[in-house]
Amino acid sequence: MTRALTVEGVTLQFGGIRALDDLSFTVEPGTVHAVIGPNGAGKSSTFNVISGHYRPAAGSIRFGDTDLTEMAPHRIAREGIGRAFQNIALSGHATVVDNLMVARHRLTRAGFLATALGLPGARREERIHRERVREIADFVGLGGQLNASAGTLAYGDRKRLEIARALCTEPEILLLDEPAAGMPAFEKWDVASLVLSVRESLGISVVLVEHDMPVVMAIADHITVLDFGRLIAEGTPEEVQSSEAVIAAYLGETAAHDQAVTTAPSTTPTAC
Amino acid sequence: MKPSLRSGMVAAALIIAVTASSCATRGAEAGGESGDVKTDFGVTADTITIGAMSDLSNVFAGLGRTLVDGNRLYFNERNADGGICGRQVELEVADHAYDVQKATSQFVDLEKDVLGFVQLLGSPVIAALSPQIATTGAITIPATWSTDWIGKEGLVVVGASYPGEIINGLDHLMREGLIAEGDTIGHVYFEGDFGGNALLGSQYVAKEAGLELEAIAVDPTATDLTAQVNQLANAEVDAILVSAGPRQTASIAGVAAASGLDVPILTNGPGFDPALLDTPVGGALKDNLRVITSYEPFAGDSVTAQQVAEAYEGDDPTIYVNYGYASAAVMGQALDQACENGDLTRAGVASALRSLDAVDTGLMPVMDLTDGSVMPTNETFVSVVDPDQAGGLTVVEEPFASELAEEFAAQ
Amino acid sequence: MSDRVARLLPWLLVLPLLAMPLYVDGSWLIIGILGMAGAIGAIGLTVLTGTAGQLSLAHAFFLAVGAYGYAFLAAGSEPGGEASGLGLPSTVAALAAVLLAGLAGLAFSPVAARVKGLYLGVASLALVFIGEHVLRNAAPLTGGFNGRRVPTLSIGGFELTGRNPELVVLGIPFLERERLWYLSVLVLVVSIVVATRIVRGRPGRALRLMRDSAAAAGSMGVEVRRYQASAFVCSSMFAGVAGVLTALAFQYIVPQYFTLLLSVTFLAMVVIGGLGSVGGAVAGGVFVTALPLVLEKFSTSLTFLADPGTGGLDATMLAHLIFGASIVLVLVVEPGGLAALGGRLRTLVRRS
Amino acid sequence: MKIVQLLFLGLSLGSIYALIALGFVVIYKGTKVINLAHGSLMLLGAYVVAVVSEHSNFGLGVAAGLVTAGLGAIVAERVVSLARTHDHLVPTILTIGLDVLLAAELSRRIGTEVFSMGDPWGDARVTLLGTVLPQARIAATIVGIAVIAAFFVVFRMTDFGTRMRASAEDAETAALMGISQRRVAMVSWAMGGAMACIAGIFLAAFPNAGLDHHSGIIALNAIPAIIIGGLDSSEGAVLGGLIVGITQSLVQGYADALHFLGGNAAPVAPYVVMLAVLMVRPSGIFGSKELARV
Repeated sequence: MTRALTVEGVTLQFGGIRALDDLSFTVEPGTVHAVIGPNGAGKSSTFNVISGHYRPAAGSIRFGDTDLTEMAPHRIAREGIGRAFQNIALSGHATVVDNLMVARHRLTRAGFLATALGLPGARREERIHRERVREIADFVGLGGQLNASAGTLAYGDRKRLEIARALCTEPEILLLDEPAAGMPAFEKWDVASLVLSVRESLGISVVLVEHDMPVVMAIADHITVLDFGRLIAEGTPEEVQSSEAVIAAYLGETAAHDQAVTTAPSTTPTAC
Repeated sequence: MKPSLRSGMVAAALIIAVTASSCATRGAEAGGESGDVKTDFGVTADTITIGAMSDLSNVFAGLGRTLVDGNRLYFNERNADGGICGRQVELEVADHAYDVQKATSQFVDLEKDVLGFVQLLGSPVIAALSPQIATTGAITIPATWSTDWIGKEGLVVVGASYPGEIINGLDHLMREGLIAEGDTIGHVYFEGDFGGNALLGSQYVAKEAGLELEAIAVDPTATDLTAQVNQLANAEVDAILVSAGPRQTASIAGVAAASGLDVPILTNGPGFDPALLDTPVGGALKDNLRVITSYEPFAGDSVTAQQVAEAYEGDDPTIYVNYGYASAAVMGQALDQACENGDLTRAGVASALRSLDAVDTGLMPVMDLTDGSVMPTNETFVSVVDPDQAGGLTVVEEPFASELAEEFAAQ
Repeated sequence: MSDRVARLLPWLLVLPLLAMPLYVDGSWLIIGILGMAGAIGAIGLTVLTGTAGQLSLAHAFFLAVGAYGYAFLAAGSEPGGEASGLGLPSTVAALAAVLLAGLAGLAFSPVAARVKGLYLGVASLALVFIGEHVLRNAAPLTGGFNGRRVPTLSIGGFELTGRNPELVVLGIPFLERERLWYLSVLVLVVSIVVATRIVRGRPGRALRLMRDSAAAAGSMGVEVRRYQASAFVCSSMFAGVAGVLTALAFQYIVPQYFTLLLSVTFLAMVVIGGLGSVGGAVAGGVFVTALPLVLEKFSTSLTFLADPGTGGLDATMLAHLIFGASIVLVLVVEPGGLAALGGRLRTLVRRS
Repeated sequence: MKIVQLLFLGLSLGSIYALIALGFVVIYKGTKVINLAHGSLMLLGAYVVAVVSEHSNFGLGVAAGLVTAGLGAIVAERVVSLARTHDHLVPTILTIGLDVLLAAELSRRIGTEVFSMGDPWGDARVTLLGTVLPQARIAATIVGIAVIAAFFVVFRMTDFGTRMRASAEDAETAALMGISQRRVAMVSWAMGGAMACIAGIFLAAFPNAGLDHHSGIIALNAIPAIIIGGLDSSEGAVLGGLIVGITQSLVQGYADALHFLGGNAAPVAPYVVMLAVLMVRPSGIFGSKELARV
């Protein structure tokens, strides 16, 4: 893993409101990099900018030497940036294996015609990738539910499926948006160890947005703290924990939250 | 559950086995002799079956219903008198609801059971079925007066053409002194085989008699023709021709009267519906509308018209009762002739029909059917609206053919 | 049930279809042919509206492109014909007409890619109205209001939709409808196989995710706009096939057939069949197409039906009522449509 | 002067389309459904007006028609709400089924008759700047403006309007705030149905020949109007209706000059305008963009 993800001077605007303000940070290869901050701090917006769903008003995002700033989401995916969504965005009626196979999209080629004709290439490709998908499902612990439909899975399993799907794109770097949100404690730590093994056994860098501080502090190598779209601190967990700005921001979270609600943009721009 | 090649082959083997061991259940084609005449389709020793494909439940339901009534009246009368060729005539009516797909499927079913069709309503249906009619050779009387359909095998258009009606109507207005050379006439028409065809008539008269023509196409869904009437008023027309539906005629008459555009309005048969006489435009229709047809209005003065009116039992008669009766009479006389020739096959009926040079139905001008490439007559009635009359029309000029109409037809 | 039997099942369904012309006459065959054409069109729409989630009311337009495209490309410019033609070999013309329908879908894709949801449904409505207008006015190509004749389809002198050269099988003359029947069965089977593969394969998975979450699809590497366009092209090609078959069945095509009503009928087919299901689309297509035709056929023997035009419940009315009620019932009671009912039935059978 | 005439005509026709379009939009705002049974509801209302006013008087007829169309719409809404789904396409498709059912029954009842509305305007007319306008059409414009104005007053200023706007913007939050989704849905459909009835009366009145079983399809003319204006915008519906009316009138009036469009292009022209608008604004002129939540 050789490439670093660099966010440099990114500003994102909705109407008159700045969701991100001159934000810069770098995700070093092979690390778990957490982005934290109070509600409305701009964490998800950061992800949306990186994965190409929002276009920044200023600044750039680079992955190694590749400039991602103007790229469409599918091109960014092809660059090796995988993403798991916070509000689970699976095909509910489709099976687990189909939900994972769709993530092989960028790695496969069979188009409408080849699929329709059942060309040997298309069949072979399907077989090979099904095998790999099974491995990844085993890796996240969904190996036994391959043919269940995604909508019928337990909440925790759906979260896992989100992660597995992002992994199935064979990313160099994985964006995880609140993977542990809404989980009971024991499941949270399962997810935490899953994240660590993603880094360790697969060698994939992870960018993590997470609310659960104990989890973040336990697994993150590096933390970026946002408030009102601005970077207020960064460093190792220890450094961040002792930062006064961070403490102020979190202590004031209730107040900040109210303010965020009143000033929150009433419209979100359309994706793409 | 994916079908594989191997299972496909097993299935194919099964198919061969099944089909080979089965005896197909389908019967042979009709044909042969029945009694003293040659027959093929729709004729048995005691019945002749005639088809009618109509619209009884969609846009032309009103027209279709009374047309079928007219067809029935004629055959009932003949049946009461002992039938045709010693056989009772049965009328098989199919309601295609102005739906081409339905008509196509019905035709296949009906065609093999009938000798011919006394009615085929709806221009898209006529168009869609015309090749099959030619193939089957079943004599078919389409409920249209468009010159588009003359010379097509199997189709027998009965009456004067739409353009012929328009030409005679204009001739009538000129003789009445209502329009003269140099005047402007407006023509509001549906595109297609009705209005578009009728337009040929007004264009012809405009050229030959030195009239200015303001032609406006309208859509069958357009029921508010204020804009069109304004356009005609701006053009200062001295007469309006309508080759469109009854709603369009009514709207034009109404708006024209309300705008003080007090000019005669002429329409072909399909442009008038007596159901409109009770609406606010009824008065305007009564004042200005003249209807040009080659068939006598319902309850007209002729003996046959009186008899038909008396025999009619349905509600709300229209002029199509008479046309239905008359077109059935044309079919009836062709059958009589075919019987006399000893050949009640489709081909026999077709050649018998084409040998009739003076068909008198009692409700239409005497028609010569011997030349399939021209209309059988150029003569038309002129009628005006009469709310007190059943069917709403009364004749003001008995059948005549103007010189222009004869010249147009000769082209 | 053993695996082999299970694999044989779909083929067993084809079996009676193949034997049909030996037992029933032309009027049933034409209902079947139209039903199969409807089924093929419905397959196309279910890929678009069910799988990709793009509502389209333009299906009638794409059928028209297929039907008129074939008639135009295959017809010779013989004098006295209603409209001109290119005189291509009829098989080439049929394939080209399907491609033409696909191209028409492609031409609409800039709109399809920009406009979403109900807006797209209504925007596609415009194609039907504009298309009908063109069909009526481009008389040299389309024959205008009166429509145009459809040339027979033949391979090497053997008419697949005509009666030459003569062919008699087991004492039954194989005429236009018998031949077209087999052609339709073949095309239907191919369509089902092709559509099933697409829906289950890589394109289908991408389309489904696009429907459920366009953002997620993008992040999985799916080019959303291109796939939206592809779905339209794919769907209109099925519609083109259905159009060619319909034209061959009618032998003569008129603009008044390819209207909004036809588009709505197709939508009803896929809804009744169960959105997104190929099998459901086939069932829905046959049901909706054949219902009025079969009812009409039996109208004289169904004694509770009134004679048409008398104001009572006649066959046309009954067909309308069943048609309307099925849409409502399916969506209220079983949104999965006939496909879901079939699924339940299978489960029941398996359990017992 | 021709252009003035055409504009007048277009406006007077457009005001009826605006009423139909507003009905569509009210229902859409209340329940996110495009009511494709609107044409049949319109026919239902106008049919009752015609039948009742024949036996009593026009006022009573209108009252009966409004009530019937409103109740019919509520029944339709109840049926639509039975489909438990989050997919907006499903209820919209469901209304097609309702339309088929209602249209079948109405056309059986109406048969081949043509009803007159028994309205007080008859075929009277007014001349305005050289343009002849039927009184019924003037009345249509005035009633249209009045209904639309009343609607905006209700929508902007009353408690109910606030509730309705709230649930149109965010149904879940509105529900949390104690706004009865069901009542909002029923009232919006009833209002939509009543507006359709009013439009139906004027569409059957002079200069149209009367009401027949096919009159309902005129509601289709309002469909490009709601898309041009934006599905969820009342102002858009009114503007869209006027645009459609004027477009039709102008294309009809200048048919000679526009001959290259082919014969009789007026009914198609609004759809072309609609496509053009959509290419620039995919949610119509005033329509709010669909939110993309990531």
